[in-house]
Amino acid sequence: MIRVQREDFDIGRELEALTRGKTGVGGVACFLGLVRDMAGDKAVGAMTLEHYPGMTERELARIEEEANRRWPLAASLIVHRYGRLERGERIVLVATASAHREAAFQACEFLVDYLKTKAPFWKQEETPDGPRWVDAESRDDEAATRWTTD
Amino acid sequence: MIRVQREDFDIGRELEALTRGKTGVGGVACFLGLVRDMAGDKAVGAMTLEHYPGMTERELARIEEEANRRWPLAASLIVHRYGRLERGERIVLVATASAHREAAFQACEFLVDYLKTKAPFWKQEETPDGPRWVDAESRDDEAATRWTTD
Amino acid sequence: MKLLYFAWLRTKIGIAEEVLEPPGGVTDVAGLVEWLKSRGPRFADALGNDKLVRVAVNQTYVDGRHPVKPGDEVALFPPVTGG
Amino acid sequence: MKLLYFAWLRTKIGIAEEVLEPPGGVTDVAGLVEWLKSRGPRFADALGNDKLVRVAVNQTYVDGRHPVKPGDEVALFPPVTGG
Repeated sequence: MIRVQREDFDIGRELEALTRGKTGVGGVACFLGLVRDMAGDKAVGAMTLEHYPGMTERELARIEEEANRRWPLAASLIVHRYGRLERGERIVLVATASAHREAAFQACEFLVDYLKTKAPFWKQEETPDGPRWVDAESRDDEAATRWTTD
Repeated sequence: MIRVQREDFDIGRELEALTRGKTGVGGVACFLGLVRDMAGDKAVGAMTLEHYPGMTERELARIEEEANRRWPLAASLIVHRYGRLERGERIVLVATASAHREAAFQACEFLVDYLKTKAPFWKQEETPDGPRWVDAESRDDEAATRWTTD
Repeated sequence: MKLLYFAWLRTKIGIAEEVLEPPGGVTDVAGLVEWLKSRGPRFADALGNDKLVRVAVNQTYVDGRHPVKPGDEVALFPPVTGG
Repeated sequence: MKLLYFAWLRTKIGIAEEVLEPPGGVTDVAGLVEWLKSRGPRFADALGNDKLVRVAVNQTYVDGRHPVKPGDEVALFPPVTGG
């Protein structure tokens, strides 16, 4: 399941809903992304996440389908927020449930790597020098390429 | 931080406590282990987790220290339950917080692999044929060996 | 054709969204970007570095050879930074 | 010396914990396990397969050559299955 929303989320409730009734699930891997206070050497006060409504959902759904094709998942979830977020706030939750932990961990990392390189979100940070668009990190692209098989 | 307890835990609260005030944290990787309903081909009703009080805490603390030596973690947490658990119930939570997700994911997998091969817990399942001690999976040992550098 | 600009492409160009029909000679994404750059210094500046421009046609990533036609939704944006 | 047995080692032997002093010839873990096996069929059965017996002395994993002495807490248990 994927969700793009302005509101915060409750991780406990999300994971409970994800695994409820799915008693074949032995392990859930998850990733929680938070607003960091340092970007490079600049202190960050808060940030605003812009996104491309419509395409964001399509990309996340496509990435999730791909993960489910590659690994035997009982359930998966991506919740990504947009709008203005203070430092320390939750940005994204990715969770994958499987009978065994290896599949859950791999699928979770795959989802995080891909959403960081493909999902149309952009961060603008509030710094002491004014707003600043975050540069894409080339190592995110590198992280995503490890999943390419050809 | 490590905790060995009979009571359930609230993942949202645990992760919030883990990252509170640590605004340099960009990513938290976590693993949630649940009681599966199938072990091999046997339906499992519930299970009882036996442990070795004292040594369990020592081993978990040792494993956690090792993870913190290997990766730049802002915080880490292992909560492991013991006693009788129904299927679907939470058994273990492992969480690692870091400025970057790669360290968080790797440390989390390391902790899970090691606690599955080193922490003195034993599962006894309730099956239709009576109680049955779970056999150790050799692939857990294999998973743990990938972290050995020599 | 509906054009959408995001993030610093949007702030550099100064427009979030516009509806227009490019000249008949514009048949693919590369041609569209070249034509947009000719529309003024803000466009030229924002779209000057090919490596930093991603294009989606009808909400799907495409490369420069992808055709564009009337009625398409074409989005231009920098490399993404979510997650 | 305090001896602890866990999981199916405990259920096979039928004791969770006992305090005793092995004979003077028992100086290391391997010797202790051999002597325990000689104490009866339940011990022999539970400890019969070396590969399935883990030993901790004073709550730290050790191998067969590790010394044992009066006052030690020695735990014997099968491979762990937590997590």
